[in-house]
Amino acid sequence: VVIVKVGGGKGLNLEGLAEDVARLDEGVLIVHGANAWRDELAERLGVRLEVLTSASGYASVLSDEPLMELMLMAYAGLRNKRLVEALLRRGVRAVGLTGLDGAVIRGRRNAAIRAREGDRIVLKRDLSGKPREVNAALLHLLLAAGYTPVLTVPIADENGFAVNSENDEVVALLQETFRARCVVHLIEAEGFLADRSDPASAIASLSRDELARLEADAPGRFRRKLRAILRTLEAGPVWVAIADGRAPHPLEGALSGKGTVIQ
Amino acid sequence: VVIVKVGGGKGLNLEGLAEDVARLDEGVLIVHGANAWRDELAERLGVRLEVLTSASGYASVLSDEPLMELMLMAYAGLRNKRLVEALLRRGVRAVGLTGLDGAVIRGRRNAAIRAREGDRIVLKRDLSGKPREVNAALLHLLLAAGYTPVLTVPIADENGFAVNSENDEVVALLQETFRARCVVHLIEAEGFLADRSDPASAIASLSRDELARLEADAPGRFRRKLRAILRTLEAGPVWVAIADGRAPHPLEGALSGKGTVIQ
Amino acid sequence: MTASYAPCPVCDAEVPVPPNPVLSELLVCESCSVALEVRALDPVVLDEAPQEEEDWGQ
Amino acid sequence: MTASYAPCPVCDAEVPVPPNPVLSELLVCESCSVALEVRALDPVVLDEAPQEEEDWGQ
Repeated sequence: VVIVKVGGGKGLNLEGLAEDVARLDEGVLIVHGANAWRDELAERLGVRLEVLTSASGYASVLSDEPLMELMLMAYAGLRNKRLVEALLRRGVRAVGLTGLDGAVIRGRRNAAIRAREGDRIVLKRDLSGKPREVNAALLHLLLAAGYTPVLTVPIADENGFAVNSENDEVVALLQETFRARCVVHLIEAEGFLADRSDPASAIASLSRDELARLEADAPGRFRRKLRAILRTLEAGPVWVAIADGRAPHPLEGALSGKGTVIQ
Repeated sequence: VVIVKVGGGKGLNLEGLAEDVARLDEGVLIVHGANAWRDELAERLGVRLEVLTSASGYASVLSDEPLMELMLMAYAGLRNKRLVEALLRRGVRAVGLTGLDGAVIRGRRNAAIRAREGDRIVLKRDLSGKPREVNAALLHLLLAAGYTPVLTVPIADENGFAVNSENDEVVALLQETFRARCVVHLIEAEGFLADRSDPASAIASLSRDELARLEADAPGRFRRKLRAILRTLEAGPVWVAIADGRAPHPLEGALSGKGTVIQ
Repeated sequence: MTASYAPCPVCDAEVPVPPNPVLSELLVCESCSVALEVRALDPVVLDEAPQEEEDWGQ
Repeated sequence: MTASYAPCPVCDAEVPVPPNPVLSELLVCESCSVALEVRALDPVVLDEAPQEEEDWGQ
């Protein structure tokens, strides 16, 4: 099995990815984001997204009701089904699922968020959570019958409510369950950039320790991604690639060693 | 198997339906609409929906790209996953699918739409189609493993493209494949209204011939629904109910004979 | 530009074709009033224009 | 209204509680500066306030 994480930016090449998946003769599990579509939709609908920086420096969007609606529309509706369509058009029978569907990704709702109410700060439990369990039986059932699962947030919390989560952590959880031979992260850069402002600074390879050091002082959002990739590596021997999701054949490129390889 | 069609209006009681499904000990296939959400979203986004009345008096919305986006967001994203969530919260492991997912509903793209270009009228093939084939293997796979499929548009056309279609026709097609013992249509009325402007005029029962006569002179959109129900009846002995989807226990009510029964 | 004509597939009447027609253009046969679609050019070939949802008519 | 206090669960210092506190209100212990949450009223019980994504910190 190959696990492919597709970033949520506008530049990701779904058509090329679909072609690569069609040519691959092993099982593929796809996880995708859609934050660019969510943000665009928020703007068009005049919904303000509140970005919080947690005490420990992690950035996240406050997952309140309006955000959940945007997420269902952008991730589970638009992006998920367009990826399923691109795959189906090339003969790949994809099945798009959120974590809610068949409770395929269950988790635990997060602790509270700090909210100002008058002159007080009150802790608010928002609708976000950590992925904890995979319904591996459903995924195996689909893979064995020749289907390609295409997963995205939301996930299901302990009471079956839809909660936001971090797709990269869903990938790490999937890896712990499926022990895929390789996990490919397709992003809008040629690989892990030594200097984030220099597009040509992609590093060819990284060891786990180097990655751990980089994670320690990476900025907010990106730090969470590196942390999740570290967790993927801990799950056992795996070949992780961070590669350019904008390339004509992003997955083939990644599998042939393009981008940053982490072992 | 019981097939349940849930209307796309705001008044439909998903929570009550979810409770009823949780208490039912037979397989359930759910098909749902979301036109009220689609229209609301269109308004909020300033997208104008073009309603066409075909030569033969059937009303339909022009299925162009903007409409498809709205449909993915409102049907496949919002409504589908909220229904899946309501079911999961009551222990029912629902799996939300559009016709694209696993090509579960395939069809043939519709003929052309008349479009004005300069001083000419040119036929435009829009993105709508008729459901023709069900991937029964996938649905049986899920039902046998204890999952409840929750289906909605779009469907897949012959080339794997997402196309709009009529959910009631998807129900008729499913009935031809699954021969469910009963098909329940949950709408925002107490049943088939003898006088559409009188909410208390629900008819207790209708024969097939009476339904055929009513279909002949029903107005646009509603005529298509009656036509699809007729097709359901042609698929073999079945008990069809048109019942109130706003009731506290809409499905239980329908199965106990509330609303209009058609045999 | 001599006006050009094409036969109506339903009633065989000579249907006037406007200058530089385009594929899928919609014409109407004046004698039997059926809606026609330009399916080919040079020469122009006409066919009955499909209804929007033709099988829902009956 | 005499000012009320509640023990800090971390360093046991007396933490001043503002008038008519609300459940889940966030307070800070001045002596050990840990963030505290009001978990109960009458009497006020304080507990360490959960981090937003506490396990992401380390």
